[in-house]
Amino acid sequence: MELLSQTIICGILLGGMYALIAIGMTLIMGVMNIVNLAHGALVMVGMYVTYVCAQEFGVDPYLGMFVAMLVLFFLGCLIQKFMINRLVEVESILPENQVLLTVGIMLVLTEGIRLIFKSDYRSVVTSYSSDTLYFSGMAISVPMLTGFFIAMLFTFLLHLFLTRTDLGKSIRATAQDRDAAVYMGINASKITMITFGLGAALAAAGGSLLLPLFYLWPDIGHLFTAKSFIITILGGLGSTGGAIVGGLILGIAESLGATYISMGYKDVVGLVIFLLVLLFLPGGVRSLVKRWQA
Amino acid sequence: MLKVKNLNAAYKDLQVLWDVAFEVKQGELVVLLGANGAGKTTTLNAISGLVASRTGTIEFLGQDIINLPGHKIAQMGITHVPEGRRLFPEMSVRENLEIGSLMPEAKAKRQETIKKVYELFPILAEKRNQDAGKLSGGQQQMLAIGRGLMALPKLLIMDEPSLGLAPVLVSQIFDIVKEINKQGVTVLLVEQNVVRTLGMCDRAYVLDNGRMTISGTGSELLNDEHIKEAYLGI
Amino acid sequence: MNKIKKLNWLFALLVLLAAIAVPWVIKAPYHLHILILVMVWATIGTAWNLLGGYTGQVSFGHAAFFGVGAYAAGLLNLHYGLSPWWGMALGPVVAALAALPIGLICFRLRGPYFALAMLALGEIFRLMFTNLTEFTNGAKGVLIMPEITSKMFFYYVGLTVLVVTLLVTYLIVHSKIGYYLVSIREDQDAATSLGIPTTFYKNVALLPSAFFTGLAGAFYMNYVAFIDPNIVFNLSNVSVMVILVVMMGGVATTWGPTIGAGIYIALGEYFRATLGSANVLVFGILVCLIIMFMPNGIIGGLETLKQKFFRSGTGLPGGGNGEVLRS
Amino acid sequence: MVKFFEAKNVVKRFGGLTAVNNLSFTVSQGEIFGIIGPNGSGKTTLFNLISRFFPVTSGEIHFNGQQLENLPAHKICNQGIGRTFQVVKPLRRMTVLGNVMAGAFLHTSSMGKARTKAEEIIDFCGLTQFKDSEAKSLPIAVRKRLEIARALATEPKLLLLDETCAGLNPRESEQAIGLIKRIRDAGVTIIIIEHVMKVMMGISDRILAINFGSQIALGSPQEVARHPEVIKAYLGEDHA
Amino acid sequence: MRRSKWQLAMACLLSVCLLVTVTGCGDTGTDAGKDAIKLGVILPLTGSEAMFGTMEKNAFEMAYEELKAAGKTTINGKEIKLVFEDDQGRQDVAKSATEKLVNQDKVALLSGGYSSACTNVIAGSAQTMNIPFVAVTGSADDITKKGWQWVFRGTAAPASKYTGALWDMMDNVIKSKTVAIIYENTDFGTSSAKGFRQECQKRGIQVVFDQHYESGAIDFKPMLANLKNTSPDLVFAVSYVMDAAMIVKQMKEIDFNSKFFVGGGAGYTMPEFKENAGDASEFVASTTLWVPGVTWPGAGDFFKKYTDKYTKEPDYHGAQAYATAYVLIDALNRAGDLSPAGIQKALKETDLMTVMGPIKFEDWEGYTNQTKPSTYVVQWQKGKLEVVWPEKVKSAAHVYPVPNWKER
Repeated sequence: MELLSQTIICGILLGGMYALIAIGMTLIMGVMNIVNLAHGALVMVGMYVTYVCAQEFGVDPYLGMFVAMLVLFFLGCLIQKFMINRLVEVESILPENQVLLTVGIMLVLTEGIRLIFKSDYRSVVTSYSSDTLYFSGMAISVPMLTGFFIAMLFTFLLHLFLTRTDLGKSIRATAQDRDAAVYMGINASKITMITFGLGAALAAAGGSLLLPLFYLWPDIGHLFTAKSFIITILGGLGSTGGAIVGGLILGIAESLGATYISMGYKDVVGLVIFLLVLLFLPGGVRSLVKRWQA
Repeated sequence: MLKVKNLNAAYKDLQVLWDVAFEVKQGELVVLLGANGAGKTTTLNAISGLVASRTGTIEFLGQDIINLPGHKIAQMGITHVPEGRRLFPEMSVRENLEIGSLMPEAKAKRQETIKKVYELFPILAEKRNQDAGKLSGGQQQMLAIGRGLMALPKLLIMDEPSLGLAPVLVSQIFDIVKEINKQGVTVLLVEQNVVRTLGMCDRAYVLDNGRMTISGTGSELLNDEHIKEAYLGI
Repeated sequence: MNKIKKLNWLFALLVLLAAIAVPWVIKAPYHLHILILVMVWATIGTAWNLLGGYTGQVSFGHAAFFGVGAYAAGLLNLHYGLSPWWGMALGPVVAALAALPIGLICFRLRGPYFALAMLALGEIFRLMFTNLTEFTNGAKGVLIMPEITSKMFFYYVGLTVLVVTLLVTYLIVHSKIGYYLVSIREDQDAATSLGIPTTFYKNVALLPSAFFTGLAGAFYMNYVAFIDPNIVFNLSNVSVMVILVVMMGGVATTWGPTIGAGIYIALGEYFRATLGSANVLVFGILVCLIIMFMPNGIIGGLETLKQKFFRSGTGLPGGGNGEVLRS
Repeated sequence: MVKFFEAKNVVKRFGGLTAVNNLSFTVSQGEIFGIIGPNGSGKTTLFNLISRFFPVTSGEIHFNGQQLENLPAHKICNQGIGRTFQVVKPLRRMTVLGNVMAGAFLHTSSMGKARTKAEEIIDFCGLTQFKDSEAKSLPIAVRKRLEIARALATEPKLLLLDETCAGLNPRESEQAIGLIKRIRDAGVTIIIIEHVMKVMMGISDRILAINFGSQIALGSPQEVARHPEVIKAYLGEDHA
Repeated sequence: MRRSKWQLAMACLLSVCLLVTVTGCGDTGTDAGKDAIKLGVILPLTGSEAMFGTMEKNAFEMAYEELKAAGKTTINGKEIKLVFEDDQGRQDVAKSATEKLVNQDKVALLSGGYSSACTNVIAGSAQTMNIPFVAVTGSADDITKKGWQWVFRGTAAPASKYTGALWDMMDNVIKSKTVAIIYENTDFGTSSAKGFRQECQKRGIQVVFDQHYESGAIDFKPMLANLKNTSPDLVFAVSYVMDAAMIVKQMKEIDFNSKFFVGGGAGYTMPEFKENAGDASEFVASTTLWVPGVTWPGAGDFFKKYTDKYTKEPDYHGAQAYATAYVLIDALNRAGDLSPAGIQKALKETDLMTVMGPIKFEDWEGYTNQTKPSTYVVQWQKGKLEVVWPEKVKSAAHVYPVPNWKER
């Protein structure tokens, strides 16, 4: 029983962190229909920014996170404006060349970082890195719990932003009908740029939250790209709530898989869920909610 | 107010409009008529900047807007109520209306305008928190018009507002269009319901195959045999 | 038209003769080695092109077929002590068999979702081959001692594999099936209205695609003599790389993948040898540039250029109303 | 006697919306059967039901003694029904010849035969000069003709034409009508959708007028054109 | 129009690149071939293993400079040159690099290889091309178990032999009855675990938990919680660098205590491990091939010099490369004949004391040209890595059993 509850607690906390990273992707994929294989690389770059803040200027990772978000926001805007956006004008046989462009971007980001920071493993050790709370036999890592709550807070703020502000509504409007948004006087290309930037910033935030308890090196991005895709498909495109539910499902499923099947099959569990959702529940958890409401 | 001259437009490599010219004056209700594929919707899209390649002049309030991007044109005061409504289906009725009023002046008067729209369409007030996608066809059309009005447009462009609606609703929609025009909004309307629209408009133009063929006042055209022929082939 | 066709065949024959003559001219084993790798990638690229380029079903999971083919050869040797050359017969068949259920699952999806599903399947294969240690030797991989070491021998085997792949795909593409595949890529609804069972024909494209990818995998195993799951089921080094090879050369062209593989391998090797630790970075930049400016590859790009040169004079016959309006 | 083509009480609902409401009609061999109706009245939906792009909600469709509504979409063509699309769907990166050959392969696997057949049909449709042009570079009128040619290559007994004349100028319209007549004379039955009644008047043997998915009139072109419901649907209530 | 110009430019660029490549690849190295003895070193200098590749390259260069100063790099007027090739951590690239070094650069002998996968491929190619290859790090058992006469491994032990000293210590001090094995599912991890498992069976020790994992996980707690329930006396873990830190940190978090926690080399001895795991690293033991504090001559000096020169602490990988460089150049100096066979013979006769201990290529227990490894058990004590076994070389006394987390 203790094992089960420990497993589930771990899954929930982990899922919360995954969710924040995936929300960036669900924004990008939902609004712009961009399958972004460079997402993990953006997370990685964000983590390096936070790392530099912490190592060079002694800024706590939870504060450095905001610097990383700002930097990544601009980086995201640039990538969207000068690279991905350009593809719209290019006539190609396969529309999937956009996906490949993000592979190229991923290569450039990863290798660029490697050139600067080498392949060394780096980590930010804080005074609270290994603090743990004990609760009826279960161990809860403090930075993980903090990360979880900040992730939830960010998600909530993002939700407010999307539903309460004009800019947020413009983003949603552009996602739902780009032309109609232009009819309303929305500068759709600017909105897509901002959205990509926002997605990148959130990715950076998610990465930064992991920094006190994880580590980083240039290739860490792959891990996050895979997780984000699974969560995004699981939760439904463009849905913040869906990303949280997706993150939690993935986190718990992975934890259960690791406990009761084997650590080696943990990722298989995630991928199989991903495939099943793609095949049998297009639209993800979100479509279930819609169906239930209707 | 709006003067279109020598307008040519194309989708990719397919030309749709050929030297289209017409004019809408302040406070008028002007109708564009024509069969399917005649280029009516393209004309409207060219005005609001959503057709990539267009040449000629489109003068709005004395300024040539042919090279402006779509959102700039909308910000100048041309609001387009597109064919097929094009609502934001997963946003609530209220949010759809709010999205209509992003420009500073419109935004300042947002609450006021919403109230007016609700007065015009009481059903929208009732369903304000429902997703737009869940409304019935008629309600959606009302919302689309309401959303257009939210921008406090100088020129309101409407593309087949009666499309797919039951006759009772069609009649209602036309009454509303008339009412809006009466309140001082200039309207450019594309419609299929020839008789009804000719009856209420100031002037009308007929498009055929991307070219302007006939123009005149509503009553002139109403009795023009060409119209009947164009539509019914009798 | 027939004259052009004959010229094409003549050209192909000349290329083949040149390829056969190469080892007698270039004796340096290193260069032959590079050429052998080029042929491996050209084969996978040509196979991928059948499904991705002609049929428009972009697979991000071809590593699955490559790996299965390679493992078929390796495991034959490991478990039964058979010569891994038997894998050249078994590997492609197993890969094609693996493709059957994969096709049934993934062709329910369209566009990027298909791509993502294939990506997931490729990864699942990698993880399964890593975890099923009893059967696959797990991460330890499979090591064989090649009986034949002559580069020239491998060169000719590789050449044969490539020529067969090119020939078969060429014949498929220039037949009824080819017309059907391209129809499916261009417009699935239109294809259906012409009586084309789209899912069936997607599978028809997938099977040879998997078959030849598996063949390349089996050949690779024989040549490199060592595989492990992280190598042959690798997402970025196999699945994505094959797409880049095809994109670089020319999507949906006969020679594109071969040219792409030539440039990709040669350039990668050149960068590696000359640019030091920045080599992958430069390569990444090049990938971005190609996709942004030559999305249909070198052949596609040249084609566009050719059209630009020749079109201005002739125009469309009887254009009439069809004049192209450009702003 | 078996009817050549018969739709019986066909209904199609999308969610709450009834797009096709209990339509029944028959078409006899050699006829040009027109379907008219205002925008959004359910004409194209009806075609999509016949060609099985959508499943019917209820009702039956019979063709040549075969019941269609449970066949997969690609089998419809095998039954001898060809169709064109309202928004043309050319195979853009194939030549005109390639497009038509893709259709011709339905009854042969030989490249030579398919090619000869395609060339014949291209000639028949007056597309010879465009034979080697890529479909994406064609003007709209040619694209529409190309769609017809492609459908003809499958040797249909029944051809469904969806707004073949929309967007064409009068000269092109006339050419298209000429082509349709020649196709009929070659022994192919045609069901044609048009929004513009003028086109229909000249060629149709009988016309079905629908609005809101329901039949409002069925009969000879003259009868239908004078039918008050039709005039109301097209021109508004009080016009007579 | 603009785009077509771009396309033209790209096409030109690419064709030029291709031309340069085709003609260029042939040129490298043919010019200086005569008056230099080339020593090809294949290491991952880019890609995910570049951290270690770079460290080994640095160590190679450092050793080379020292030897040069000692006048050992010129033989009969011919200078020995190091030629580095990047294998990107990919095994097909490793094969290309091998082909290039052997056939283009005409190297006299080969060295390098970080991952077991790449080492396997280089070894296989070297064997078929009859060029001596001295492996640096790759430690899969297979590499020297194939009877390949051209393949030598001096500085790395076969993975299953990493635990020699540990078993000695087990028999004398620890005497566990139950053990748990966790390992990452890589070649090295599986080989190590397999060796450990076999030794357990031999001694009748019960393996109560035996699981592998995919490296790069954020959360090991599910596995560790399971492990905790089996309460083993000893945990043997084979992990890559950062997984190691994650595992011990999370063990501390879930308050899992065993009498002894011992890592199977790799991650548990790295400076990064200490840095990331913080105080959770205290008392963690590991088997290893080398530590800076080891008593072999020059080991401490190497550590200091490297740290000064590259401002980063080397771990045993650096020492392996450093020692290998000495072995190679020693063999070249002794070889009467600089043909591959001559060098092979000289290597066979190697008997050299290095920072990694004595290197002697011997055939034993089915291994060919494999040095019998000296292994150690080390333990983190107050933030320092102390040698605790074998007794005669220990730098500090071992702490066993390890105190519970809560009692520290």
